[in-house]
Amino acid sequence: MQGMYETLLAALGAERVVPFSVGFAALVVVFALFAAIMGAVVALIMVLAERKISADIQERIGPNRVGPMGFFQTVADAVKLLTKENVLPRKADSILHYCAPTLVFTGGLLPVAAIAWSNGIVVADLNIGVLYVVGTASLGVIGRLMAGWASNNKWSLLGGMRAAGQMISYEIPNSIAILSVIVLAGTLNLQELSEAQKGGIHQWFVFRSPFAFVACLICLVSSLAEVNRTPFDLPEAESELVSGYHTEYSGIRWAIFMMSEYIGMVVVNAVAVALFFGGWNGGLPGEPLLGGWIWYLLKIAALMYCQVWVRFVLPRLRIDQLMSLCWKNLVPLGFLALLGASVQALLGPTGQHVMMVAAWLTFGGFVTLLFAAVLKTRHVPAQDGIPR
Amino acid sequence: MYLHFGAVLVFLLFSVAFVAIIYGISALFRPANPSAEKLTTYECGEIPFGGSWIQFNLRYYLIALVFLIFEVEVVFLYPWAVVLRTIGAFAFWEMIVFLAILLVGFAYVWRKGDLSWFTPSGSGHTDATFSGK
Amino acid sequence: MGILEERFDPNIVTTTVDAFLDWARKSSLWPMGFGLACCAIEMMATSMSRYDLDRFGASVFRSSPRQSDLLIVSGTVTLKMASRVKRLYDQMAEPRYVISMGSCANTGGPYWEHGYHVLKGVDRIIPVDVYIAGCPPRPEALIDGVLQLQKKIAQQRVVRKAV
Amino acid sequence: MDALAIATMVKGVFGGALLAVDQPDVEPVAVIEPEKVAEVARFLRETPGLAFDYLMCLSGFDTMPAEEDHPARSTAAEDAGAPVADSTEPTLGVAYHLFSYSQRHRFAFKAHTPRNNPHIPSVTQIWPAADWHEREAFDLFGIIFDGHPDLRRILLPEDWVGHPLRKDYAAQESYRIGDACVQIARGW
Amino acid sequence: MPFKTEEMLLNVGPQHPSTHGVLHLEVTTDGELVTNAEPTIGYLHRCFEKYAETLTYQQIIPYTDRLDYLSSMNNNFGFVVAVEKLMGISVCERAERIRVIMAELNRIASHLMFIGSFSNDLGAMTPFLWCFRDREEILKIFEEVSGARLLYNYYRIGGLAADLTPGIEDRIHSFLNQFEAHMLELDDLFTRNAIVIARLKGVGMIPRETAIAYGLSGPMLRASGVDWDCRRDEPYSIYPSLRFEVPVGGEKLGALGDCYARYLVRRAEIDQSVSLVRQCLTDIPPGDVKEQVKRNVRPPVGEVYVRTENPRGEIGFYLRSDGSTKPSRVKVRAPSFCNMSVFNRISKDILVADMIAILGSVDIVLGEIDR
Repeated sequence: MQGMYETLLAALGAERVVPFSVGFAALVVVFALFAAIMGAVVALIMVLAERKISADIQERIGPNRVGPMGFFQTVADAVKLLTKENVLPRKADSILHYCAPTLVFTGGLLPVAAIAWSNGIVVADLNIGVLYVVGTASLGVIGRLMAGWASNNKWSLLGGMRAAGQMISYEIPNSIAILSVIVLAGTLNLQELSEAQKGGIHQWFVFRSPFAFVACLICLVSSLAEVNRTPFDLPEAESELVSGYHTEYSGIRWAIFMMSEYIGMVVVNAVAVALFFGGWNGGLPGEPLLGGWIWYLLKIAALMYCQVWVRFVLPRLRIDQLMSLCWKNLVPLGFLALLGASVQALLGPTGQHVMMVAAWLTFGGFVTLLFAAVLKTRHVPAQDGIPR
Repeated sequence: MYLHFGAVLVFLLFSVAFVAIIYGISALFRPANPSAEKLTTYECGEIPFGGSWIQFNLRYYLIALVFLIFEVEVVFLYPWAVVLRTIGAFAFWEMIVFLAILLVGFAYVWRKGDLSWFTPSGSGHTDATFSGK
Repeated sequence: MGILEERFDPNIVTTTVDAFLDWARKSSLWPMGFGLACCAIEMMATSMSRYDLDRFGASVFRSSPRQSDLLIVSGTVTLKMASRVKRLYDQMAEPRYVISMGSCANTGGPYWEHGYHVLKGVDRIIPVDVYIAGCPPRPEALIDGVLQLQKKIAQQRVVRKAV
Repeated sequence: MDALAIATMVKGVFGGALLAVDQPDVEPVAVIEPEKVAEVARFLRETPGLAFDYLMCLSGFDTMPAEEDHPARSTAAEDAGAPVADSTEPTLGVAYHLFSYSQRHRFAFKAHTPRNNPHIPSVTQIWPAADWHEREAFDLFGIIFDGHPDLRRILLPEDWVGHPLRKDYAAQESYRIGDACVQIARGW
Repeated sequence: MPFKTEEMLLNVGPQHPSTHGVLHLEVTTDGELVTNAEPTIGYLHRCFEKYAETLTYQQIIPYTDRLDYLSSMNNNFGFVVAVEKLMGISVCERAERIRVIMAELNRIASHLMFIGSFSNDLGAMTPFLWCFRDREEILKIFEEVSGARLLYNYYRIGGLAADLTPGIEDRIHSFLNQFEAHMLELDDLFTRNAIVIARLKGVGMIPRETAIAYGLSGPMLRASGVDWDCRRDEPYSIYPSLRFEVPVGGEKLGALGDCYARYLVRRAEIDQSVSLVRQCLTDIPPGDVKEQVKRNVRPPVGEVYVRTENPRGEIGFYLRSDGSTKPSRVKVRAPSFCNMSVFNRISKDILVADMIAILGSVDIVLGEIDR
C-alpha cells in the first residue's frame, strides 16, 4: 500500500520538497492525531448512545436537557472531567498511578493503526496485521493491573487482579477463533482478508464454513470479555467492588480509562467484522456501493449496539463461572473449530461448496433455536415452580 | 515494506504524547488543593486497616502459568495457519502431533483442578497447593 | 490552586471561559451513591422511569467519592455515621457540592428533641449548598433542588479573580 | 398447652425460682429469679413436651416510673413478686418471649435485677438468636449478661457514655466527630 | 508445601452500592475468598424506643413509619394491632378490610423494591427500573388515599386516618390486572435467566434448624422449609376469613434454603398479595372508619407482645403500659435485625460476589435493624 502515501504526497506537491520518509512520518502523525480525536469522538458518541439505549430499554427518557436532544451531554461530561481535581492518594505509588492510564490508552489506540478501513485506506499495512492487533490489544491488561496495584486500595487490587485473570484467560479462545479463519483465508493482512471476502454475502467467512461460524460465536463472546462488558464486567463491578481498578482515579485520568474502553470496543468489533463479516465489502457482489468504509462502520455500529444491548439485559457472572466458561468450554470448542477449519482448508473446491451448504444449515439451525427460545418466553406464563 | 512498522512506532509515541497533552490541558483548568483528609485512601468511609500491598492469593499465578503455555502454543499456530493451504496435509499432521502433546498438558491441569477456580459449595478447595484451610 | 485558577480580572474572554466551564459542570453533576435512610428510597425513585433525573445528566450514580461531584445526604446522619460522612466529603475531588435532602439532614428532623444519637443537621460537619425540605421530600423537590444547585454553579468563578 | 399450664409445670420443677405469674387473664408472664434464668430456659428448650425452639423476642425494660408524669403504679404482681429487698425500689428487667414451632404454643417470662449491678446469665448458648438481642439490651440498658461470647455495644459507638434507655439517663452534652465537637442536646 | 498468602481485612463499609443502606461488614478475605464477614450496625440508630416513651400512643404511629421505611403500612398495622389488643378494642369491618388492602399493596411494593435492588446486586440493571415502574403505580394509590408517597401515617388506634377516596377501587383493579402482565415480563427477563440461576442456586444455604435457632422469620424462614406465616397461623385482623396460599421452600417451589429459594418465595408472595387485595376489594361494607378513633388513648396497666407479618418477616411489638397516656416501654422486634444475625454464619468460605448475593437475598432495611 505504498501507493496511498505516494498519491497523497504527490497531491500535496511535497514530492520534491522533502524526502519520502519525512513526508510519510508527517502523514502518519496526522493520521495518528485523527485516530486519537476519532477515538475521543467515538467515546463521546458511545457514552451518549449507551445512556439513550439504556433509557429506551428501561422506559426512561435519558439525557435531553443538555443541548438539543441531549447531544452535548457527553461533551459536558468530558469538559467537566477535564476540569476536575486530580486526587493522588498519599499512600498510592504516584509514578505507576500516572502511567497506568497512558498504558491502557496506548493499548487501545495502537491496534487502530493496522485496521483496514476501506479498499486501500490503512495507516500501517502490516503483513502480520491480525497478530499485531491481538498482541497490542493485550497491552491494556498491564495498564489495568498497574492501576489496580498502584492505587494501594483493596477494591482496586481486587479489580486489577480480576481484570488480569479475565483478560489473559479470554485471549486464548479469541486467538484460536481468529486462527480458524486465518487457516481458511491463508493471510494475516487485514486488507487481503477483506479482499478474500469480496463478491456478495455468501463469500463472508462466517457463511463459508460451519467451523468459522462456531469460531465467530466464540470470538464475539471472548471479545465481550476482552473489553470487560457485562456479563463479564467483573473488574469494575459496581455492586461488588465499588468501581474496581479505577476506584482511586478522578477527573481526566478516569476519563482516559473510559475512552480507551470504548476505543477497545471499536477495535475488537473491527477485527470481528474484518474476519467474519466481510470487512469493507457490501452485501452485494461487486464494488461496495458508497465506498468501503461506510459499510465497515455500519457493521461495527451494529455489533456495538448488540454489546450495549447485552449489557442492560444480562446480570454478571461470578469469577469461577467466568474462568470455567473460558477454560472448560470455549478453549476445547475453539480447538475443535480450528481442527475442522484446517481440515476444510485442505479440501478441494467441491469440498468448499459442501462446507458452504453446511455453514448455511448451521446458521439456519442457530436462528431457529434463537426464535424458539424467544417464542417460549413471550406467550407461555411461568408454570415451573412458581405457584399460581 | 518495513516503513509501515515505522508508522506503528509513530502511533506509539503519539498516543503517549496525546495523553500527556490531555494531562497538560487538564492541569491548566483543574483546581488543586490537596488536604490531609482528601489524600487518605478511600475504603467505603472507613479507615483502611492493614495495607493492600500484600501477598495476593495464588490462583491468579496458576492461571497466568496455564495462560503462558497456551499463548506460546497459539503463537506457534499463527505462522502454521498462514501457510497450511500451500504446504498441505503434511503440515496438518505435524500440527496434530503438536496439539496432542499440549492436550496432555491441558488434561493434566484440568484434572488437577487448577482450572476450576473454586467450588462454591463451601470450603472444598481443589487447589492442592493452597495453604490447607 | 490550579494554574489558571482565579488569576484573571473579568473581560470578554475569561467570562466566556467561565460560562463554558460552569455550563459543563452544571450539566453533568454526578451524585455519589450514598443512601442513608428513607430519603434514599425517594432519591432512587427520582432516578427511575417516572421522574428520571438522567434528563438533567445527573443520574450517573458513581459509588466512589473520587469520581462524584455531588454528595446528596439523603437521610438521618447519626453521630456514629457523622465521622464517615465527613471523611467521604473530604475524599471527594474538588469542585464538589452538597445537597442536604430531607429534614433529618437539614436539622435532625423528627428526631431533633430526644434523638440523643442524631446529629442535628449535616451542616454542622460539612458545608451544604442546597437544603431540600420534606420528610421524605418528593422526587420533584429533589429535582428542584438539583436545578437550584445548577443555578448556583452557573455563577461560579473558575478563571476570573475571586471578587 | 396454654401458658398457665406451662407456668405451673415450671413451678413444679423449679419451685422457688418461679416467683409469680403476672396478668394471668390477659397474657400470663412468669417472673423468674435472675440466677435461674439459664436453667429455666434450658428446661423450656429441651423438654420434648414444650420444645420452645424459637426465641421470639428478648427485651430489656426499666420499671422506674417516668418523673414528670404522675408516679405510675408498676404492675400489681410485680410489687408482690419483686425479689429485691425493697419492693418499691425500681429494677431493670429482661422479658423473654418464646414460641414452639412443633407444639405451636407460646410462653413468656421475665427477670428483675437491681439497677446498680444488673447481672443475668446469658441464653445465647440455648438460642443463638439471643446473641444480638442481649448485646442490644447491654448497650441500651447496661444489663450485663454473664457468659455472653462477645458482649459489647451493638448500636451505639464504642466511646458512648451511659445507657440511654434507662429512665434516669441524661444525654451527654456534646460529642466529638473528627476535630469538630458537636452539641447533642436541643441546643441549635 | 502450602504457600502462605496473607489475609486482607476489607471494609464493605457504610457507603457501598450493595449494602442497602448504612451497614458495615468487616470482611476478612483471602484473595477472592471470604473467610469471615462480621456485620457492624448502629449507623442509623435513631433512638425510636427512647422517643416512644415520650409520646402518646397516637403520636408514635408516624415514628413506626420510619422503622422499615419500605413497608410503613405494615409497621403501622403491627403497632396498631398491638395497642388494640392491649386495650381490648376491635375495629369495624370496613376499616379492617382497608387495612388489609393497604398492607398487602405495601407488601407488593416492598417485594418489588427487593427484586429491583437484588437484581442490581447481581449486575442486571433493567429489572430495577421495571419494578419501580410498577411500584410507582402503587405509590400513586397510597398518595391518593393517605396523602404521602413513602411514609403514610395512615393507620390510627381504633380505625384509620381517612376513608377510601371515591373511585379508588377500580383504579386498584386496573393496576392489578396490568401489573400481572408486567410480572410475566419480569419472569422472562430475570427469574428464568440462566446466569441468574447459576449465580443463585446453592448459594447461602440456610438449613431449617439454623433458621429457627437464629430467629429468622418471614420469607427467609419459609424459604428454608418452615411452613409458618403469622397471617394464617397466628391470625389477626380479618386474615382468617381470606383464602391465600403460603409459598414454602422445597421441591414444589423448586429450591430450598438458598438465595434462589428466598427470591422465589418473595416472587410468589407477590401473586398471593394480588389475590388478597382482590378478595378484600370485592363489595367492601359501608361504615365510618374514624368514629372509634380517640385522641388520647389510655390503655390499662399491663404488657403485651403481638407479632404481625411484615414483608421482611415477623415484626413484634412488646408494649408495657403503666396506665398513663404514654407507654412505659415499646420494644420493636425487627425482622431484619434477626435475619441479619445469621449473616456471618452463612457467609463462610464463599466468594465476594456470593457474599453480595446473600446480603441482597436477606433483604434488610437499616431503619428497622438500628431503630
